[in-house]
Amino acid sequence: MNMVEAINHTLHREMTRDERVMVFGQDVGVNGGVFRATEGLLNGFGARRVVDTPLAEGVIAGTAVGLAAAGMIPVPEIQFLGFSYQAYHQIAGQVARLRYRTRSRFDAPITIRSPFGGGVRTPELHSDSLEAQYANVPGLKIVMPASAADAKGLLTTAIRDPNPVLFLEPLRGYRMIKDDVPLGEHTVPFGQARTLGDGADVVIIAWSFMVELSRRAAVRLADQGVSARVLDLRTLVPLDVESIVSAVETCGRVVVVQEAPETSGFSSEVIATINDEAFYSLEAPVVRVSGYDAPYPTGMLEDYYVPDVDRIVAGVLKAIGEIA
Amino acid sequence: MNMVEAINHTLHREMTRDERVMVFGQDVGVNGGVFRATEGLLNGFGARRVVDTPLAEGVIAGTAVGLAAAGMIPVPEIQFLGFSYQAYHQIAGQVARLRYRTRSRFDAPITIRSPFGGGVRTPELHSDSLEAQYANVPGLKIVMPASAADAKGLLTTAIRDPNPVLFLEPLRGYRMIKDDVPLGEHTVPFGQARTLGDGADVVIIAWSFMVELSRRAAVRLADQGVSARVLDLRTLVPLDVESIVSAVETCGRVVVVQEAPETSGFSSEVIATINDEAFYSLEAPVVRVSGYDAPYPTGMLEDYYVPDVDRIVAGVLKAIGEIA
Amino acid sequence: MALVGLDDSVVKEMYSQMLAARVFSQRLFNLQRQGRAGTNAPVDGNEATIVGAAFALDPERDWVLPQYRELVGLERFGKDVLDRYVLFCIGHPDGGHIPEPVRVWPPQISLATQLPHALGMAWGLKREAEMESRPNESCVLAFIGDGASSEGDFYETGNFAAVLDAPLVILLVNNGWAISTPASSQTRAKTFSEKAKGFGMPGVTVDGTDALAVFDAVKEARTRAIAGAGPSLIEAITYRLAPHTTADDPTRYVPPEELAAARERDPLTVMKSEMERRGLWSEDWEAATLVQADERMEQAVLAAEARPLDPESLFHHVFDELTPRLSRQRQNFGAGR
Amino acid sequence: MALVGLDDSVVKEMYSQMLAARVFSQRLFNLQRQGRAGTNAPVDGNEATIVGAAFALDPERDWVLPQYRELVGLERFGKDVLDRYVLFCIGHPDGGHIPEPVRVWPPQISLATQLPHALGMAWGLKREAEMESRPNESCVLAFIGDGASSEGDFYETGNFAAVLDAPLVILLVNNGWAISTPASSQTRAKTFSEKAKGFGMPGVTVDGTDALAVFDAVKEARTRAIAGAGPSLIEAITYRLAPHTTADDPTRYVPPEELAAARERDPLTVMKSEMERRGLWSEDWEAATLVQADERMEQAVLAAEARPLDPESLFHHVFDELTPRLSRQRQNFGAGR
Ligand SMILES: Cc1ncc(C[n+]2csc(CCOP(=O)(O)OP(=O)(O)O)c2C)c(N)n1
Ligand SMILES: Cc1ncc(C[n+]2csc(CCOP(=O)(O)OP(=O)(O)O)c2C)c(N)n1
Ligand SMILES: [Mg+2]
Ligand SMILES: [Mg+2]
Repeated sequence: MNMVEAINHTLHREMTRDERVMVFGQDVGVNGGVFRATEGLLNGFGARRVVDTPLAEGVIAGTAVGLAAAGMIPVPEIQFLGFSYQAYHQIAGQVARLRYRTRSRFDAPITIRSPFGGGVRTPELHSDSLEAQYANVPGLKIVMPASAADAKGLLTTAIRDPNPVLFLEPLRGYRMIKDDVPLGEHTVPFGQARTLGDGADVVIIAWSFMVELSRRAAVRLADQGVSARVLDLRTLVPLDVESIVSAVETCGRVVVVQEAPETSGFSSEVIATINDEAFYSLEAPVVRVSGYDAPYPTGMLEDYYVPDVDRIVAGVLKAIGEIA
Repeated sequence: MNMVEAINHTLHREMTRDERVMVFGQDVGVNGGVFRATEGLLNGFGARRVVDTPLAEGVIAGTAVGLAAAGMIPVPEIQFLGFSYQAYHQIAGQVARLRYRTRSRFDAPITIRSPFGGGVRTPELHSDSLEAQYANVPGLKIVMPASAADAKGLLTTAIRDPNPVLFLEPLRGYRMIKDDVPLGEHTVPFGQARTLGDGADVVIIAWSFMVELSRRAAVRLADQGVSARVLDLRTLVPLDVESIVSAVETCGRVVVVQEAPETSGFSSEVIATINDEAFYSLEAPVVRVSGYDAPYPTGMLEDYYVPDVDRIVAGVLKAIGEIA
Repeated sequence: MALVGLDDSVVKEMYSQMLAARVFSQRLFNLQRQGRAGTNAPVDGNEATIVGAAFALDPERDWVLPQYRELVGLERFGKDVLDRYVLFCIGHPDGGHIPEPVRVWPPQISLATQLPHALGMAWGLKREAEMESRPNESCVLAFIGDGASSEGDFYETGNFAAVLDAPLVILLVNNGWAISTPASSQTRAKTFSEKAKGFGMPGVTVDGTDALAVFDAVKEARTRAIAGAGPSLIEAITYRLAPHTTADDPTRYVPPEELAAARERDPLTVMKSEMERRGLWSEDWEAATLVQADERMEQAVLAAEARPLDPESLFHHVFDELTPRLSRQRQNFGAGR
Repeated sequence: MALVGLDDSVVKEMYSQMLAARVFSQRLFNLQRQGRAGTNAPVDGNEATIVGAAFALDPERDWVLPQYRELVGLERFGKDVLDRYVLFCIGHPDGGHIPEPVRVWPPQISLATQLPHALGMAWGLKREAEMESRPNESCVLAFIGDGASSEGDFYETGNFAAVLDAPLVILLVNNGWAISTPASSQTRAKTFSEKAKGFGMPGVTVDGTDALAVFDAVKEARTRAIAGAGPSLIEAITYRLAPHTTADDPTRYVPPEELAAARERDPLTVMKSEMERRGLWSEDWEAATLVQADERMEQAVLAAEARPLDPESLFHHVFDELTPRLSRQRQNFGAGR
């Protein structure tokens, strides 16, 4: 199953499991979502639970707050993460605080799904990786699966979580990422990173589609005699500090990969966390491989912008001291 | 002069200097701003250049884009930084990109002023430190003065800069921070940090009001025989990497102080930068002193939340290995 | 004064709650002056609108989402509303927690953001009724100011609410000002209720100093909402008789003549006339009512000030459970002090 | 068909630009299919609205802020509009740069965000005239879709524009759809132009398949704007005759009867009738016009494809000068490849 199929399958399952689950957003109904993530839901669950909304992200996110307070389980979709900007006051200012400001009178079992990320030649604001623009917002969990099986397991956990979750889906991975997805009950807990490989020279820490590129980089590096493992964070909040520490202890050398611009990206938090918790295990500075501090560019430039296998490999070689 | 007076004085000067400068926002006219930062401007420059807008942050920030394109120099005010959330789609998505998306056809000499920060018992979203939520947005400069003289020097530079600047003013510093402000022409370049003291045991890196607290911590530490210097970053973007590196090289021990929640705050970027550029000069992990990963609390809890001199001192003692 | 067939006892109760609201509000203003409370926003001028609306609703079925000026007038929804609001004003975190079963939300500071929440609740209540195969009997009423109506959230909500036929009542309190900005600089619409046309919902403007007029309008909107006929927008015209908040100095911008004229239409005076017309008013009764309100408030303040504060609660309510990072932060909490 | 005293030559020119717009758009659609262009949004159905509006404006004084479907119809504002739009569609960064002195902005992808920009420009033009002590002679026209009108930016702009008496014309193109969402699910307002009432500005609905009707409405709004009498909202009713974009499959949601009926009112057919009525149309002339358009487009495409690309330009235009960090990034650029 590819990732978008896994997401669709999970939405079907969770809507079947609990009739309080509601899916709404732009084009999620008749059209089944612009990427078909919500395909078949309208037929399966009817127009009262699967709702095509007007074109206004603020009120899409904002109604989720009220629906949650009324006992529903809202799973709104923001068509592209770049347009979550229009809902930022509701997501960062309200969704994330519903529980806090009401001192837990209201649960906030809200899962906001949204695709993001480059590699598919979209117009502006369709490709931007904005996780760091949410990571400093207290009260939001941030989930970024890298495999189809995880997409299912983590989305299931997200929908059942009584806290707000930003569930970010890599556009490029929707069809490109394919793996075995358990068909029955399958949940993946938040805050548990996933290790790919057992390389011990270097750990490449990544999330979402960058995990796939890091995996490919590890394969290429193996040919060059460098044994790298990949740590897929899966969730940025909560963060699996233990797995990070143990990978740093094992490898001593670290590369962090993100698609987002470098400055104040989530990589910086990973590095700060390593500084806090595993400083003395570092044999060399952590190497950052990131997008540049420029807005996500137009199609013809994007391959120059988004980190690719070459840049990750170069980052690793730098981390292990093989290039300056 | 205190800080809000310095800002008011600067706005008067810059509006006198260039008739393209326009000030607008909520209550900036007749009322002179809720903190009197724009006092007297309406009388001095008239209702065509000093405009009380309707209550809508999105269009306040958004019109700045069009005004800039039409050749004006907009200096909008967002009444409290927490309400810049309502304008996030315009600030992060449009203001920051005007030059980029038009390939410099249009300059964007926009300075968005906004107060923020705790310590004055305000209701929710009035006190939040949101600089990290802008720092990952390419195309924005972020300026956070810590003294009245710098407020003048940096605001002057901001208004004359052909790029968009987020100019963040510490609420608590408006009246509490007082120092000598040069009355004539006075500019402070962006990207040049300011060093307070010449302590060599540890450097405390901070910005905005946390500089004042760090200074007090340094005084207290001096009594305890610890010689600390304070590095006031002044601008987060552009960042003065050189001064950071040189302070780290000198001191070997570092504390970074921020008011914002810990996770993915700008401190993390400072630490990542030190990791990149001065790793081998570090004698111990950098210590973070931050707000907690909770929304800014109500008045009775805020003293427990915002870093204070005690916590900074404790951070320094930890950095130099005197406490675990 | 609207001619509604309200019982004398109800009118009397409404008036006493309006009086009480004024008392509560002025006490809070003074508390701030004494340094015992933080910035707060007095109700003066809006009493008829709030109490009139509250009486048109069913506190056991309907929900109210305030802006921030209304909590002192919602006594009808439960004692907790005021008690928690006092906590809110003194900066106690429990001020945000209005306990079950009271169907009122805490004050909203980020203007207009409560409207999408109100719509979501209205939508959710309707959905709940559907799930339980019963007719919906609840509506949601959200307050919003003239100033806040300029925010995108107001419009996005109005538009979507109509599309959903949601059981929502938007009560726009036009008190003439948004801090220093007069309503005339806020919009060029003929009335604020004209904005309903752009949503495709009914919009009316009523005299917000007349509790019975507001009562009528809200009652009608509620009936419509519950019948499944969709949302309504009601503009209640009042005047802000006090400063915007304890932090404001309206002498900088409010024309004194205007304020003086507005005082003639003080909602308390308007309602007092109705009381007199009905032969319900007496000086003794009013004095006793004021004393009662004062005592009620005194108790609320003392209880609030005596309420224990748990600094570690800083970490609770972020999520249902502490994340490992929050645990670590809580562990180190107080280490430096 | 509106009865305006337009010269035959103008009508002919309008029709030929409408024909050309359709040609350009279909070529871009095909280019995407051939993998030579990225996702793009065909114009089919909107030609009369765009060209009608363009002819009512003064390309040397007025500005146009498009949504994203309009660039192929703005030839009147300068050759660069199309040339840059082709670059935009093939993903070349220079597509965002429409050079001086052309008074058209590049496409806006983040829906409705162009409206505050348009208002700011209108405000700025007015201010510039004041600074130069001359009457303002410019207006700004912004396009927006029926779907995008649900965004807060639309409403916030309309409201503020009226307050400012800004020389702004909002041209709302109601083509019946926002991707798969029909206009009837977008709002319950009787018409989209009703929304003007909430702003306190004039609102009209016109037949957007009739270039002359649109011309008239925009002309009137422009006159008003320049006279200092404030902004206007014009709703032009069209129908989306093509998929939303090259990435869309409308057969999933568009009722075929509806589409068939709309084809009867294809703006090209409508204008062709007017041409015939005036005795201006001939098969040869149309064929020649189409060939010309095709050649024009061919050149634009070849030029675009031949345009050099500077990967390092990635770092330019973030600021007027590189920050030290951008310099460092540019230095390391390409190091790994
Ligand atoms: C989104 C947002 N912007 C700005 C503010 C600051 N502010 C607080 S109250 C106020 C005026 C509100 O006016 P109105 O809505 O008319 O309500 P009133 O105070 O008159 O009851 C402003 C600008 C805020 N709280 N929230
Ligand atoms: C803020 C924002 N939200 C969502 C989208 C995704 N999107 C692109 S076009 C579109 C529909 C636009 O409909 P309309 O405004 O009617 O214009 P039309 O395409 O019909 O010309 C949507 C939802 C977007 N580009 N921007
Ligand atoms: Mg008001
Ligand atoms: Mg449309």
